[in-house]
Amino acid sequence: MSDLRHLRDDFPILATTMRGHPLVYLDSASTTQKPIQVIDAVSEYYKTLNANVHRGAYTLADEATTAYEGARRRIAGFIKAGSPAEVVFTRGTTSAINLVAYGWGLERLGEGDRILLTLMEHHSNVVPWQIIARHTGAELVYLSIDEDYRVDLTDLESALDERVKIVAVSGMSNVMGTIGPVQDLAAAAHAVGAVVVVDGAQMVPHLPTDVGDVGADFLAFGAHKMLGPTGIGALWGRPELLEEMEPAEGGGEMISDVQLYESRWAPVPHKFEAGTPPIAQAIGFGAAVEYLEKVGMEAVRSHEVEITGYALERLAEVPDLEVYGPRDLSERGGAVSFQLADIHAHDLATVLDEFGVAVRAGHHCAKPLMRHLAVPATARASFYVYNVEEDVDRLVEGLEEARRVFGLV
Amino acid sequence: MSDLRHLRDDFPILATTMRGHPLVYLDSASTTQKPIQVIDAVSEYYKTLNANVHRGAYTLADEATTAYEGARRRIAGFIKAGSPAEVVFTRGTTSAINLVAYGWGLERLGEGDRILLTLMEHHSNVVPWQIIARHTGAELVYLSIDEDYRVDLTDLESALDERVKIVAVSGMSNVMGTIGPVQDLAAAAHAVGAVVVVDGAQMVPHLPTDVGDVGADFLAFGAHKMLGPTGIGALWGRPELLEEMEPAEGGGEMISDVQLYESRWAPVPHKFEAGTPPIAQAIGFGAAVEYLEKVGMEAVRSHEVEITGYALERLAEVPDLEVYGPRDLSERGGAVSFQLADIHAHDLATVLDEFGVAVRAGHHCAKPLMRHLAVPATARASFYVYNVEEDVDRLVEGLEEARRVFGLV
Amino acid sequence: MALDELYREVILDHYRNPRRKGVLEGDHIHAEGQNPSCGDEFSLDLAVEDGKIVDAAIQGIGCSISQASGSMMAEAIVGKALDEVTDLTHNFKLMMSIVDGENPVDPDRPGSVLGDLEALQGVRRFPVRIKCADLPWTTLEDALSQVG
Amino acid sequence: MALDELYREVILDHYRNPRRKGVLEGDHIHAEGQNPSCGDEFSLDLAVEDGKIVDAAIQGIGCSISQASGSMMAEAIVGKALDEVTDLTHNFKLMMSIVDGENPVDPDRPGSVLGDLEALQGVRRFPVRIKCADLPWTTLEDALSQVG
Ligand SMILES: Cc1ncc(COP(=O)(O)O)c(C=O)c1O
Ligand SMILES: Cc1ncc(COP(=O)(O)O)c(C=O)c1O
Repeated sequence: MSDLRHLRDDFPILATTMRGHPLVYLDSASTTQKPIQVIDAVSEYYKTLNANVHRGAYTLADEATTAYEGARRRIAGFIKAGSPAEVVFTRGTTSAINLVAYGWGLERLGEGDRILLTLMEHHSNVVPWQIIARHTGAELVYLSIDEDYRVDLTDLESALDERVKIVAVSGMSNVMGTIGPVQDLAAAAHAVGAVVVVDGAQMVPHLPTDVGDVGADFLAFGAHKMLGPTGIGALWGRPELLEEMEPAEGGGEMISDVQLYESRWAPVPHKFEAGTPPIAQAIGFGAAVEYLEKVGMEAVRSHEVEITGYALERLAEVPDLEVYGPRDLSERGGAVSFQLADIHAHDLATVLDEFGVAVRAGHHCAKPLMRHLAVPATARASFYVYNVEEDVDRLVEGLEEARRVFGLV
Repeated sequence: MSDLRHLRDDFPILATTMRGHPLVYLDSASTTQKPIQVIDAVSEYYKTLNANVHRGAYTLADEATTAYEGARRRIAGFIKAGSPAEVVFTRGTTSAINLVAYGWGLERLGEGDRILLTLMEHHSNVVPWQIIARHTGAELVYLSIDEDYRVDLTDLESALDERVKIVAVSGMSNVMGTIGPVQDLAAAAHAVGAVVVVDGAQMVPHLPTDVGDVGADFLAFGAHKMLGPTGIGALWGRPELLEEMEPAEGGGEMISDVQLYESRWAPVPHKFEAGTPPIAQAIGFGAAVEYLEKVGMEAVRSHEVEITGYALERLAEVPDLEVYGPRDLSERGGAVSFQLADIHAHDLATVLDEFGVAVRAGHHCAKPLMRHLAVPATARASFYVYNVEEDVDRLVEGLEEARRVFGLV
Repeated sequence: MALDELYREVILDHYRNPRRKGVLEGDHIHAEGQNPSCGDEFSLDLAVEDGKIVDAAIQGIGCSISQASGSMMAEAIVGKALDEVTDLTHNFKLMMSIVDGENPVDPDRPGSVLGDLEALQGVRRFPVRIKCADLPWTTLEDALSQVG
Repeated sequence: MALDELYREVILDHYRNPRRKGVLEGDHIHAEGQNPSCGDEFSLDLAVEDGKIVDAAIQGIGCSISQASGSMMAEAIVGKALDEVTDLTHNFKLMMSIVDGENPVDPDRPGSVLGDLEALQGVRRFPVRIKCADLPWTTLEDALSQVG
């Protein structure tokens, strides 16, 4: 196991207990815990630097602006964007996807146009497109999931023709861990002139990301799933598309002039950032990215491969347990969904809770996928840099106990 | 002067310096400073309670949800809303106004319809309506500002007829301090069946607010101008209108069911809160409101009347200085805009900066108003609970120095 | 331990073998409930005659607590007068909200005793799960509100 | 003190009495610049003949630094060859970015000395204001990029 164990000391919450047991946090796909470096960056901002950005003619406001724009630069560097101006701050992944949906889709789609999705999308990469489809008359089309829990590309040729204007796909499933076929889809989409939107909510935190390699046109991701604060995320976009794209929200800071009946927008990225931005959160996001850079995204990835491999091994020992997701570690991240006999996921989560083990249970905001898998709910354990093998051991002990409580042993 | 001086100890930033002088922060209309109680509430959340809300089947997630919904309840109580469900969390005031513009306006307006605004609106209460007007074919109409810097209601009868579907007005001008004629407008608007949206960005932090008395249908406000974190605000709405209103963003958490081609929304207020909400920020917002409740909004208001009165008095002593805003303290809050001889506001701000005094200079995101006042920019001092008379004295000393530097003495 | 108190045998039995599962033919009231945060679903058909519940049928997807609660509820309400059912609902919800209290039956509304339903008392130590136990009852309230 | 270094007499004079204020008639290049965060505006007309700036006119709204910088720039560039103006711009921006350096003129691009413009050196101690001084020069660069 690559040795990230020492990182645990940076996370104050890992020293707390849940229902009397040391917290074993296995819900990082939902939100990650925060290192003290991030928590302090936010507090320090409020204690020493707080002022509104882009507005002030005094030193404090200038320093706040420098810190805010510095965070943007760091995040741009983290995903190897060409320039900080390619990174728009949003409220989170969901907001970032909605921004593309409204700013790009609402203006350009019409009757007869299509939006291509996959069955493994999170609701945040489904519902915005449904809304835009309703407003514009465009149609949604889905790629299915194959037996090995991967996006099924056999129908791609028939599904992806000139009618498709937008392809929206997840870089990594939050339910099955499956890594999305982003590069293949991007190449095929570009061949028919479609624009590719990648939901990077799970991908960016877990895989080294270079937007040049990804091949997408837009990439949405959020801070709170990568050690950062809630309330902040980002949309990366190709500069020429961002130039063309309309802002979704109007307000202060995003204009270069406001007349009574019309306005001119500020340059990219500011035209997309109406109102006072989430300043402290952007700075916290920058601190999170700095933390991840210090750990190294290669190390993050290999730690995750190892602990996921260990988890799959240990779970295979539990009788009557079915895992939904690829077996091949190179095709997946650390979100592991499972079902134990006839025990409902919630009941399983309650038993585990009683042992201090936090797993998620439910539809994971992926109802289309759950219907496809024909399960109403799954339990899900998911990992991040601070998880260790003992966490998996505790999980397995809890599962054994569940089997006892439910009379399966 | 009502004695709030002791509060200063709660604000760590007030102990810092700017350009070598103790910080005199006179830019609270832009953003306020944060008491340690708010800063710590956010940190403590990340250190002990951090989990995603509304999703978890484990204790930590349940506690996070309780804290998040508890903040909603507190904020609802602060504005005397009928129920917490009337309060929707947004990214800030701007987002809240955009939510109404898209969720209510985009669906209901069409050719021939009108939106009535005033010339004192902040860009955040202008640009969203311009965007909706462009999408729907509706028209914008403005009420002017009279010689006493108040909204001019003489034209109201001709401006407000059945064609007007939305009246959007600021509860308090961020430039002139003017309290908006919200109740009068609400009564008149309701008589013709229009819906009233109040931009409460400045009102809610500075005036005791009871949504029942305000008489509006929607009230937008944000945390960062009332001691709270950046990245969070709220939209209050009449329950029956929130029921009818469409969500603007789609995503996780705001649905009750997602099918492939359509979805059903969750009940109010959750249908408006797509994606992981700004959880830590909501909790910080709750702590800010708790702080203000302890001080008491009546005390906040009378402190502000006193310090604004003192400032207007002292500024009247400065030769060649013109103030833009009502003289009558009962008609205004604590944002004081001014121009000193031919010294540009930025130059003034730079001189003041050199004395540690932070004032804003520019168009204050109110270009229509600036054009009406026929000034390209003003300098603005604005006050909040932590300001004391000495802050005003420092400001006036700085202005004297500006007169010297610019050869006016 | 608390888990064994929660997952008593009678609950697992109702979960695995829900009573009155299905739909009603003929005249009946229908209501559906959902816990959006966890996805549990419950639907209820009620036949009411002369102020009395004469038949009931349930369907649902969800955890053992919500489904067992529904199954036990269906058993308990058939044959009861509507006001008795209202009291039963009241007492059930009271039981769910009292964590350390002794007697879950409101002395002012003694109309119904909980009987088997008291097996769900263990849920009270698991605040996260109370809404699961409540789901069928909220659905029942919705159905009853439709009665003339 | 630093403020007196910033607001030197020559700067206030250019602010209050901007040179070459107005617009050009006849053939000319036009460019406009803006600092969105503070609202300063600057517009520039240039008449270019045979690789030389033969006339210039400016208009603007804004602070003393941006307007004085524009006025001094207009004075400095008229009569200069385009490549001299490019060097001048380079050296001006260099001066604005060097906080403690001695010599703001790039020895490799000696084409122009700053002369009067060195009065703007005081701006360097006020980082917030550097973009004000730069605005006319950025507008100039935009104008020059339009030259065939
Ligand atoms: C009157 C008024 N309305 C709206 C806003 C916009 O608020 P925010 O930038 O926090 O969204 C502000 C603050 O800048 C304001 O003063
Ligand atoms: C794959 C995926 N997409 C989108 C989201 C939405 O992210 P957020 O809720 O932070 O907006 C999530 C997280 O819940 C996710 O896992």
